[in-house]
Amino acid sequence: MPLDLTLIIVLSLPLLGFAVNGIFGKMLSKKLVGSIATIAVFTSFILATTLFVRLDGTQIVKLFNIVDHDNFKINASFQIDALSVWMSLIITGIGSLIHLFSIGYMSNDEGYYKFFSYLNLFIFSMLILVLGSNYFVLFFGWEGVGLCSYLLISFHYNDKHKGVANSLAGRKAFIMNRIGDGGLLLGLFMLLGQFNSLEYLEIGQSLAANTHLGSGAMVFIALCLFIAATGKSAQIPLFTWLPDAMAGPTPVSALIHAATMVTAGIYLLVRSNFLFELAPSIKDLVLYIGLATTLLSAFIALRQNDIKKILAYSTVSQLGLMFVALGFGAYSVALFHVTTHAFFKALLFLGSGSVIHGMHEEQDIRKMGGLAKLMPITHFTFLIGTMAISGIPLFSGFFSKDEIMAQALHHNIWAYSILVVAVSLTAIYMFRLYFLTFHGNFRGGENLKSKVHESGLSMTLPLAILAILSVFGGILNLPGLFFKGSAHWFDNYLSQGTFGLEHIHNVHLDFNAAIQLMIFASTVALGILVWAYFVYFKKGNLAKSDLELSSWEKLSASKLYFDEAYNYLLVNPLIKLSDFTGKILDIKILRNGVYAIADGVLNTANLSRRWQSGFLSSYLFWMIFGLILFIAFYILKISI
Amino acid sequence: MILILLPLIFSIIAWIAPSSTMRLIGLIASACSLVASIISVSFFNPTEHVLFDLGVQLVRFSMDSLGYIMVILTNAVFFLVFLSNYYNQIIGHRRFTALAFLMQFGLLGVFTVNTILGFYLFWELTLIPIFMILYWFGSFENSRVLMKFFLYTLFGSLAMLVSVIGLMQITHQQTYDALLAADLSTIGNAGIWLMGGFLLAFAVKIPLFPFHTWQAQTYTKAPIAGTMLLSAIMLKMALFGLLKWVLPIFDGIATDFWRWPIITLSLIGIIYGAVIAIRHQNLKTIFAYASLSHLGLITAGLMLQNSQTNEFAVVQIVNHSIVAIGLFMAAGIIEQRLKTTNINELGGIAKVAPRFAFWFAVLTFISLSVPFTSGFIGEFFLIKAIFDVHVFSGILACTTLVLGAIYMLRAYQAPMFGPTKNEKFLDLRWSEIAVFALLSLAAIYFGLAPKCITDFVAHSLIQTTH
Amino acid sequence: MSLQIISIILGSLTLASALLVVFSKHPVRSVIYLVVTFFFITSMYIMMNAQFLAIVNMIVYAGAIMVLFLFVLMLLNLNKEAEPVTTKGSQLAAFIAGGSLFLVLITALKDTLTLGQTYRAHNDQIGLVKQLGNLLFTKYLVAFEITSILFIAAMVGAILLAKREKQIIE
Amino acid sequence: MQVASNIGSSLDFYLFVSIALFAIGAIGAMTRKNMIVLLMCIELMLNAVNLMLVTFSTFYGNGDAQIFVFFTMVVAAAEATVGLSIIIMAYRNLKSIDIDMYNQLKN
Repeated sequence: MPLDLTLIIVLSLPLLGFAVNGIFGKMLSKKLVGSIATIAVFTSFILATTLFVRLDGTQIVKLFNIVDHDNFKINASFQIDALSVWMSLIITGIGSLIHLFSIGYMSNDEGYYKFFSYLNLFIFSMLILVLGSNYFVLFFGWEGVGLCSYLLISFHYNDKHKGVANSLAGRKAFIMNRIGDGGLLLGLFMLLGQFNSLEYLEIGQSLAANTHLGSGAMVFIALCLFIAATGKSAQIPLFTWLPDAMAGPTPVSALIHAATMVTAGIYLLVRSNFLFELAPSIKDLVLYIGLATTLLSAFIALRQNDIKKILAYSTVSQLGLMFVALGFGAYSVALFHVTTHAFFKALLFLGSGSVIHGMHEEQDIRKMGGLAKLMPITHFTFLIGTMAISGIPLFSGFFSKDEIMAQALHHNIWAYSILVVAVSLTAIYMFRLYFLTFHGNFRGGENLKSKVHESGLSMTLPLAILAILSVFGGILNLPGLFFKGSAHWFDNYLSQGTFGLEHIHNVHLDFNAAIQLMIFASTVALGILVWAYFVYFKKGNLAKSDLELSSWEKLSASKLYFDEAYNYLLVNPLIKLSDFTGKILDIKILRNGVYAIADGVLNTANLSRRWQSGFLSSYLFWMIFGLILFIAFYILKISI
Repeated sequence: MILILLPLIFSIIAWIAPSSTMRLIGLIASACSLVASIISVSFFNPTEHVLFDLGVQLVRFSMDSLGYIMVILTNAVFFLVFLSNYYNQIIGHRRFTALAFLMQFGLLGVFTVNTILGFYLFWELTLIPIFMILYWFGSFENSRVLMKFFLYTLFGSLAMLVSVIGLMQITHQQTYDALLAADLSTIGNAGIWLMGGFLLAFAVKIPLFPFHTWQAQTYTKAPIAGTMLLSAIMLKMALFGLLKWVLPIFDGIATDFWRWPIITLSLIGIIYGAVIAIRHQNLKTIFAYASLSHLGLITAGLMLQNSQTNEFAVVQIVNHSIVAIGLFMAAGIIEQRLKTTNINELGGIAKVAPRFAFWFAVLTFISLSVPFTSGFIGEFFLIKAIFDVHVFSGILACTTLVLGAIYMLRAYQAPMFGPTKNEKFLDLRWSEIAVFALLSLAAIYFGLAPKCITDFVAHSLIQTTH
Repeated sequence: MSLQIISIILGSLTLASALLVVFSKHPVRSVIYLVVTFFFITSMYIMMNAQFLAIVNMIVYAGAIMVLFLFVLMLLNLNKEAEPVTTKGSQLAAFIAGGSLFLVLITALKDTLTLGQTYRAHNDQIGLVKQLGNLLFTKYLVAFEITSILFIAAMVGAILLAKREKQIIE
Repeated sequence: MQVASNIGSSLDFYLFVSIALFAIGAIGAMTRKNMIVLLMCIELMLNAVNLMLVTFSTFYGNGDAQIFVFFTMVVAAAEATVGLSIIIMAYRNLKSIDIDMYNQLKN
């Protein structure tokens, strides 16, 4: 099969699934709907694998021309290179697992077919995003995933208790994403203005050929792209939508808000590496924002009690970590963490989904406990996920985090120390979550306990696969000290096959430093594991109710008051402004101003009507008065 | 030529025909004009410039590709209005059908006439039917709002009449081509004033920021078919006039003088409309202000006088018609079934009417101009054009993305989601689904292949911009 | 010189009787004073040797029109009815207006007035019947004939107005 | 002061008298409420104008103005006839000739 045909099929299969499920889904049985959706994505995955195997440099597939401007052409064209193929592997691979999981998870839902068609649409948009060969196509996907995210977050808009909250969460996500989109749009305008092209390759090549292009413009472009990335990838200041986005069904959280869509920001920055290399100040900004995000969100996660909220903040924190790597210019490292993070975060979310499913929609970890015995497979896979994200040695998260730490240590010791704190916090809240959920006594009441059950095969199978990936994902990019020859496979793969990354080489620490770093990291992670074991397992230290929290805990539980601050600083002024313009400016001043003109005419008319009193003598008087005026005017005219 | 006269004939037929057949007559007649225009466009070469000389000196017609786009748009809008209101009371009235066709005749005249005085005549001709429609079928409690609309537009038109006369006096020309060729640079500041007269008329019609106060109230009180006609096609006359007549003719001192004031007003309107829409309670009012916001962008783009930008402005004009019909139709469906469009009194419709919820959502996203829809292409290149000229203005224009998302999602979610307040809600009828589907298809088609519009109008636009 | 004194006396008498017309309370007296005023005006015409106009004025105004006025007054039997008094304010306004009208007219004609003190008449035969008759029946013949139509119209109008009012009332 | 032998007085005197007559007539028209008196005041003003015309005609030596005065008198006669008959009719309608009672023009 030729390359372009393969690509088109990869793209169109999810779209086909969307169309079939969307139009005929209502008539088909649930099993069939789920299978169609899953098979569509899975076939895409297989074909993407063939693309991966046959990958040979960068190839462009042009479909059709969208806009034919005097100065530039914008094509619907797609780019096959290491980066895009790798991303599409993650998307379709994880995507098909999550589809499989959803068959079981959503089995009781009314909008079953709608859910699957939205999921397929999402996969399609995400593929457009990563496969596009220019920023315009990327923007199509970019907004498309935002749209799907909105649809899926507010999926349960009819829920009796949380319907309104769900739809509001969706709206918040969409609006915050839109702010980022606005940034991306501005960046695109600037790019078009500077290069008369939006193709990655053309921009990159003209930059390489012509390095003295205005650096101010580069800074502006990079800043705009970064704003877009903060919106999509939930970084400070636009991160508050992601925890709220957990209102969507759990597979959605796993697919969109952990594994794929939120990494679009990372993808954008990696893709635009050549731009960021020319704007060092923005790179520093990326670093600082990443550091702040990873630390603050890890802190917030410490005292959250909703199982999905904890994972959401953890996602934000991990994304921050990736941005730190980007800030150091270590693009492949960031992408490596994207990959492992996709594995273990999808696993954790699906695990939490399994828990929630088993617990009959209960998400508060204060009401769980002792689930290890009731849900053994879920428990085991969740444990693996926890160990992976906490950086327990030899799990995938360990390697990817270690790479980032190594970058930090090399560049900036302060950044490194902050990262150590953030990573330690990650381990703490993850083990807190794990122990509170799966160990100790069941706290949800006997009634619920009897109903708790292990999930079916369609749900546990993806868990198992993801667990295996989480354990062994690190092999992709083993550091030099294990296998001399095949070390840094992923680094090499990516930097050889992606434009702009050829010249950027990640720093690799020397043997001693690397091993010291690893030992330190392992010690910290294991130490926290042991500490958490004692605190939460042995002592049975439970999550406190909201009233008993100490001051820092309160700060963490209330999410550092970000939402309140935004409400106070942005939302309320906007509402006030809207009220002001709507009620005062528009009605009082403008509308009444128009009325005032009309009234003025009316009043003048009334006044002059009164003048026409009907009394002849007054008419006569005015007549003579006018006569006098006329003659006086005549006199003046003569005499002047 | 027959194309232009068709609606007039239908209008007369509608006066005579028995009222029981009125629905069908309206639908079939409007479909006829649409089909006729599509057939004739397939024989049309976009580079051509056909002239119809009737021997009457003051009124002469011509057809170019821009005119064709507008003619098809007009016919399509009327067809969709008739189709979407097929089950409404209003369509059954002889007066409505006849007046609507009369208005269509006026609109077609505006879009095809080749003399400046004819332009004014047809411009005014459209005002009378819509006024009568609003007067007979609207729910204006006091006539003040309606009078405001009427006087406002009439006042603007008078300013235009003064300018038309002035222009004819100064140049001694009245056909489009002769006016284009006429050298207005010699008259200096008089050109600025003449253009100001036109701009005032257009600013009222579009409407631009301080002249918009008739809009929201009129839209809210008008019958839904009237609102559709007003926003989907009547406002386009002003944009068309700007694009085809005023800007090319006054190109030079006058356009340089007015460019930034008008763009500033448009930008204010963009943000102003969006900000007001965020908090308004009435669905129709929200859409009216949204329309203010959208049209501001088109106006600003047109004022840049760049032929490429103009192409996308035409795309956006088409898109705005799609959005306006769709959204006001959704509001109309709610109003017709529940007798209210106040979003505080609505809720949970999605549960009762899933099909309506779906199509309304599609239209909402089209109006949010997400990619794959025509709105995206139009907005993208219009904002880009503004951005290229003035970075800060471009950034301001970009805020519509965010503000638009805020008010549109609110307008969609409040009635559709949440606790069900209205249990009885008849889901969509076939005619309504057909309209929604046609609109969505058109939006997506133009979103993926805007070339079919841009290339088609390119020739006549190159002619209009030097 | 004596003529001048006579004319000054006549002029003052004209003005005095005119003031009496305006200020006498009784309408009948007003009419009488008006007749007197017309007499004086006629005498001034004679002073200026405008004989034809003097005669016509005498016959038409002092004779016909004034008799008409008197008849109407008698017909309506208004001679005893007290006329309503106008307010002081409007009277004051009227006087101011009249006074300023006077002043303004004086100002307007001031050049003529100063010049007129030494101005002499070219031809004092102009107002004779023969002269005017010539003019009237040659140059202004058509206009003269048309006045007859005017009179017929006035007559018809007067009769109609005075006769048909009964149908108009109800 | 030299004065024309048979004219009596100088131009300025006659003009002064006619202007004064006109002003008096105007004052009367404004102050009096009786319609008949009003009509008489108007006659007074007409005569003032006539006087002025005759004056100028005599001093200028042109007979046309006197013809004009003649026509004015004709019209004044017609006007008086019609005006008085209107007054009669109005009196029959309202039983009053007070000018302020006739304010129907207002509406």
